[in-house]
Amino acid sequence: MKKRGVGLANMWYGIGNTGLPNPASAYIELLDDGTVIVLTGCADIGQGSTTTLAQIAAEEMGVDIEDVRVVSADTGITPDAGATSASRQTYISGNAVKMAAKEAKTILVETAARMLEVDEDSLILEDRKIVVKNDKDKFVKIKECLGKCRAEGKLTLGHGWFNPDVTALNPEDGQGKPYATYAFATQVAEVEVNTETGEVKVLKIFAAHDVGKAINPINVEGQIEGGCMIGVGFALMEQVKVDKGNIKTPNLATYLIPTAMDTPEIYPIIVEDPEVTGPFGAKGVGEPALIPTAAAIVNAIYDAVGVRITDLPVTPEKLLKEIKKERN
Amino acid sequence: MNFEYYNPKSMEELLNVLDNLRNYYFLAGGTDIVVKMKDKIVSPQNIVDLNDVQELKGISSEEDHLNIGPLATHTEIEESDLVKKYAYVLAEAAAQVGSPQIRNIGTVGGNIGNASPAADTVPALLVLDTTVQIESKNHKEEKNLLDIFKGPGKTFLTEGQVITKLKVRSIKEGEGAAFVKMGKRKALAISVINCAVWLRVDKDEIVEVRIAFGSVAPTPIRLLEVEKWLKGQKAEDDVFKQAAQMAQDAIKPIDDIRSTAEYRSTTAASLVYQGLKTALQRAREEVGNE
Amino acid sequence: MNKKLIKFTLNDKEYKVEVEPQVLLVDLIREELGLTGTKVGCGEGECGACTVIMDGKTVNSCMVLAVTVDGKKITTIEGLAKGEELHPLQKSFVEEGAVQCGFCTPGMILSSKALLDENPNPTPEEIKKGLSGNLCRCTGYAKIVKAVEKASKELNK
Amino acid sequence: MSQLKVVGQNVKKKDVKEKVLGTAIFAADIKMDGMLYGKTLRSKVPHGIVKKINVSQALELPGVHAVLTEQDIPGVNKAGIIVKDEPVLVGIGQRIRKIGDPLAIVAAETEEIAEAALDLIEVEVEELPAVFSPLDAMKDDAPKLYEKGNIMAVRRIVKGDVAEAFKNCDVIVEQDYTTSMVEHAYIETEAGVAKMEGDVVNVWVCTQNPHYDRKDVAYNLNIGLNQARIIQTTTGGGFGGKLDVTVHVHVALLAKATKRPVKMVYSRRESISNTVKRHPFIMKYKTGCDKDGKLIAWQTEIIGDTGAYASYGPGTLTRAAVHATGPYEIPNVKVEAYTVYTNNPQAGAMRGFGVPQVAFAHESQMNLLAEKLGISPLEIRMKNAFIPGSITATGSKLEHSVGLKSTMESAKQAAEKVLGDKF
Repeated sequence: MKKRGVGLANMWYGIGNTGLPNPASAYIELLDDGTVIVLTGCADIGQGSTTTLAQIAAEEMGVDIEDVRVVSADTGITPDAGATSASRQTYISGNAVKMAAKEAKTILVETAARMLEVDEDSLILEDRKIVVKNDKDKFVKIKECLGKCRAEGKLTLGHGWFNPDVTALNPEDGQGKPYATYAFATQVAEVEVNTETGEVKVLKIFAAHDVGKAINPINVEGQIEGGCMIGVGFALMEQVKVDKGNIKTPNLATYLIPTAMDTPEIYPIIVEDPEVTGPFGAKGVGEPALIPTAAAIVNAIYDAVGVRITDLPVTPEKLLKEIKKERN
Repeated sequence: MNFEYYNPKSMEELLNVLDNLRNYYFLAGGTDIVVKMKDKIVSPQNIVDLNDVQELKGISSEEDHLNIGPLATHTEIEESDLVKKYAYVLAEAAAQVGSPQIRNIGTVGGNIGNASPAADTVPALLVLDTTVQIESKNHKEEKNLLDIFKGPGKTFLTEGQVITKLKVRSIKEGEGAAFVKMGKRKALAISVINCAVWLRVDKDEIVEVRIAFGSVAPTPIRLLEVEKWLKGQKAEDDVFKQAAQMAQDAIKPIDDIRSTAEYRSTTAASLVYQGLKTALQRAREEVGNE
Repeated sequence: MNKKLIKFTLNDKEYKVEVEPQVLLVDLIREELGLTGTKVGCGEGECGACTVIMDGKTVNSCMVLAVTVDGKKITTIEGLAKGEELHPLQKSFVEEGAVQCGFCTPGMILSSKALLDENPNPTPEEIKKGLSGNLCRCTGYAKIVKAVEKASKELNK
Repeated sequence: MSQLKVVGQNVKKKDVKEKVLGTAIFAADIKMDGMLYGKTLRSKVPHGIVKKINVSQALELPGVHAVLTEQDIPGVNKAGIIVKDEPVLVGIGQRIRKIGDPLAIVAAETEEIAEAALDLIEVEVEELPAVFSPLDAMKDDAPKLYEKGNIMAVRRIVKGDVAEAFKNCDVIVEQDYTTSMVEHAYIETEAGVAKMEGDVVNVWVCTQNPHYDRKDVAYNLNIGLNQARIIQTTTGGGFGGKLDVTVHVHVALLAKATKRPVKMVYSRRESISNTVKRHPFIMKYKTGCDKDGKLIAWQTEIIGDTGAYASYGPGTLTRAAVHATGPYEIPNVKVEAYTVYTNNPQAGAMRGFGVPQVAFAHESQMNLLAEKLGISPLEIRMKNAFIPGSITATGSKLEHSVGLKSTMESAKQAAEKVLGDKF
C-alpha cells in the first residue's frame, strides 16, 4: 500500500566562520572606457559568486552588468577573499566588492560634482551616468567624467575589505557572538511510502529561504533546488560504508546519489528580510538550502506511516523493518 | 589493458577465430568488460569484437516465438514493436537496465554472458521460456536459458562457443506477464531484487505459470516448486498471497553491498504477488494491448 | 602494438586515425584530438559526463573502445554550436540557469539533444528518464528539465 | 534609496557560455609541453609505523622522472585546515593513521608508467591496533592516534541551568540520533597541474580556497608565499570537499623536482576513497517544554567522528554545537560537542557543516514534543521561533533580518496551495 505524508522542518545558519575573523578583500578598477575590472580571491565553484559579485559592482558603480569583468581566485593577481565555504561569499566578499566600488567612485563623484556644479551628495550613479538625484535630466556620462579624471591625472581605483562583526566563543561556556548574521529557512516535504517495500518517494518540497536579499533570484533558486537534492540523498540513500577503515562504496555505482528520476517537484520560495550589514541586504543561501530537507522528509515519513527513523539514511530496509514492528 | 583485438566480419570468420583462440573475452556493448579491464578485474589476452557479425543482430518473429539476436541492444529491445507486442515483459525489463547510455550499447547477449545474478533481462527471458542457440566451429546446439548459468559471472559456455540466437516464446492470448524491480534509486540502479512472472489462464484457472528471480541466488532462478503448486489453482488473490509466501520461503538470498537477505526475502513476496496480479490482469486483456 | 586504422566522422568532419585497440573513445577525443569538452567523471559509465552521441544514440565514451567507432558518426559538445551561434539547447541552458559548475553540462546537453532528436515533445517525466544517465550534483536537475522543455518549444517553432 | 538596476535581476552567469560550449578549462583539461603525470602511493593499512620505503626499482623504470618520499619535502610536511596534523607524505618511522595515507609520489611520462612505478615501490609497515568507532576511541584504553589522545576538541555551550530547568518541564522527550558518513560526489574529481616559472611554482587546481592552498604549498616547499601561485581552474563542484589540499602540494613537489609541468587527476575511486567526508554524528537529545509548548530546557551531546585527521572537524563540531538547538529561543541550554579521532577516513567540511545532522535531530525533537502536547508541528515552532530581539544559546542577540516566521508562513501557504490544508 502507498501512503502519503507531509513534514515540516526549520533551520538557521550563521553566515561565515564560527567566532573567528574571516575577512575578504577586493580591488576594483574603473577603466577609461567605463568598463570595470573586479579582482577578488573568491573562488566560484559553480554557485555563481563571480556573477553575484559582478552584479554588486555594477549596481554600485552604476554600470551595466556587461561592463564588469571579474578576475577571481588567482593568488598571483587577486587579493585574499577567504574560503568559498560557510555560505559567506555573498555577504563577506559582496561587502568587500561593494566597498571597493564605493572607493573607486569617490574620485568620479567628486569630479562630476565639479562638472555639474552640484553637491557630491546629490549625485547617484546609474545607467553609465552620474546623475543628479532629483533632476535626472542633469547628468554627466561616466565615460566623459573619466576623461576629465584622466586629464587631471586621477585614476579610479578602489580597495575594500570586510570582516564580519563576531567575537570568539568563550571556551568554558560558549558564550559570544559567533556570527554577524543568520539565514533562516523552512521546508515542507510531501512523501509517499510504499508499506510493502519500505521505499520512499519524495513527491514535493516547498523550500522557503530568508536570504536577506536575492542578488540573483534564479541563482538563488538553483542553490535551493540543488541543496534540496543533496538533502534528499542525505535523507534516503547516501551512505559511505566503511569496514575497518576501508571504504566499501568507492565508486558511483555503490555510492548512490539521486538521479533526475529521483527528483521531486521543488518549489523554491525566496523570502527577503534584509540584513542591514549585508550588501544590498543580502545574506547567504548555499548551505541553508539542504539543511532542513532530511528533517522534513523524516517528519513526513512519520506523518505517512507513524514510524520515526532516528538513524539516517532512511533506507527501505530500515523503514520496512520499523513498519513491520509497528504493525505487530 | 593490453590485448589482441579481433573483429570478425561474419559468423564463419567468428567461429574460425574462436576455434583457434584461447583466453579471450567477447566484446558486445562493452559496458561490463571495458570497466572490468580498466579496474584490472580481468586482463584478457584477446578481445573478440562481435559487433561486425551481422548474423548476431536483429529481431524477427516466427509463429510461436521471437528470434532475438544476442547483439540486440536494450534500447532496440525496449523500442522494438515485435518485442512490445509479443514479449512486452522483456521490453519492460530492458527499459529498467542502467541508463539510456548503457541501454544504447549494452546487449541482451552481454547481459546473459556476464551471468550477473542481478541482470534485469534474464528473469524476463526465463519466464518466456527462452532457448539459446549456441554455436562453435563444428557444432550447434540449443539449451534452455536456465541451464547455462553456472554461478556469479560464470556460464557453462566453453571456449570456442558463442550464443548466436535467443528463441523467446511469444505471449499469446490468455497469457500475461510482468516484470517488477527494486533498486536503490529510480535510475542507474542495479537490482536489489527483481522478478518476472508469466502465466496462462483458462477462465479462472491457472493453466501454466513461470516465476523467475534475480539477485536472490548466485544465478537468476526459476521457482519451479511454486510454479508447480500454482498450476491448476484458481487465479485469485488468496492463491497469489499464498504463492508469494511460498516464494519468500523458497529463496535463500544473501547480504551484500546493495541490501540484506532479510529485506530481499520480505520484498520477494511482495514482488511475486504484484507480478502475479499484473500478469493476470494482462492475460485478461487482449494480446498486444501493452 | 598492433595499431588499427579507423575512419569516422566527428562533428561532421572526417577523421582517419591509427589507434591502439585498448584506447578508449574518450581518451581519443580528449587526448589525441584535443576536444576536452567531453569530461571524465567516473570512468565506469555511472555519471554520464563523458556522454557523446554515436550514430544518433548517446553512449558513455569512457566505456567504448575507440577501435569500435570505425565507420561511425560521433557528435561531441564542440559540434553543437554553429560558429558563434549557440544551439537552442545551449541557449536554454544558459537562460534557465541550468548550469552551475558546468562539469556535467556537456553530457547533459548531448543527452538532451539525443532525446529531442527522437522525441521532439517530451513530457517532464520523459526528460527525466532521458537524462537519468547523467548525474548532476549542483542543480537538483529542476532547471535542466526546464531548459530542455524550453529548447523543445524553440526547436518545434 | 533609488531603484536597483542590476541587483535582484536574473543576470546570466558570467562563465556560462564557455560551460555550454565545452570550452571551459577544468584542471584535467590542461595540457602542457613536456607535461608529466603524477600518481600517489597510499597506505593499505589503517594504523601503523612505516618501517621501510624503497623506491630504487621504481626510479629505474623507463619514463619515470621522479619518485618522492617524505625525505624529499623541503618544508614542514604538514597540511590541514584548522590543525596541521596531516602529513603530505608519511615517512620512515612515522605514523600511518588511515588507509590511503600518502607514502610516495611518482611523476612519469604517462599515467600508465606512473601507475606501474607505484607497484615497484617496496613498503614495510608495522601495523598497530586501530580504532574505528568514536565511542571506542574516547575510552582510556583505546589505541591512541595522537599522543594527547583521541579527543581532538570539546566545545561546550552553557546558558542558564538545564538540570534545574528540566525539573520544571511538563513534557520532556529524550532520543538518540545518528547520521551516516556522506560523500560530496562532485562530478569533477580532484585535479591539478603545477609548473615552475623561475622560482615561482604555479599550481592550476580546482579549489574552494586558493589563498589557503598557497600556504600549504609554500610551507611544504619551503618557499615564500609570494613564490607559490595558486590559480583556480573552472571547478566542477566543491560542497566543502575542495577546501582541503589534495593534489596541490604533491604536484608542486613533483614539478619542482622534475622541472617539468606535472598533472595529477584523481580517479573516482581515488577521490571517494581518500578525500574528506561529511562527519557521521552520534547525538543525544533531551528537550523539555511547559504545557503550552514553550521550550524551557535543552540538552544535547554530539560526538563527531573526524577520522584520522582534523581537517575542518573542530569547526564543524563547533558550528554543530552552536546550531544544536535549532532556531528557537530557550532559556536553559547545555551542549557538548566532541571531535574525535579514529582510524576511519577523515571527515571535513561538507555543505551544511554539521548543521544538517543537528537539524535532523532538533526538528525530530520538535515534532516529538508537539505530538506529546497534542499541538501541530507548526504551532510548536511558531511558539518558539527566533524573532528580532531573541537571545541565542551563545548569548547573542538577534537584531534584524530574522525571517523565520516569514519562511514558515511562506512555506505553509505554498504547500497549502498545492496540497490543501495539512497544518
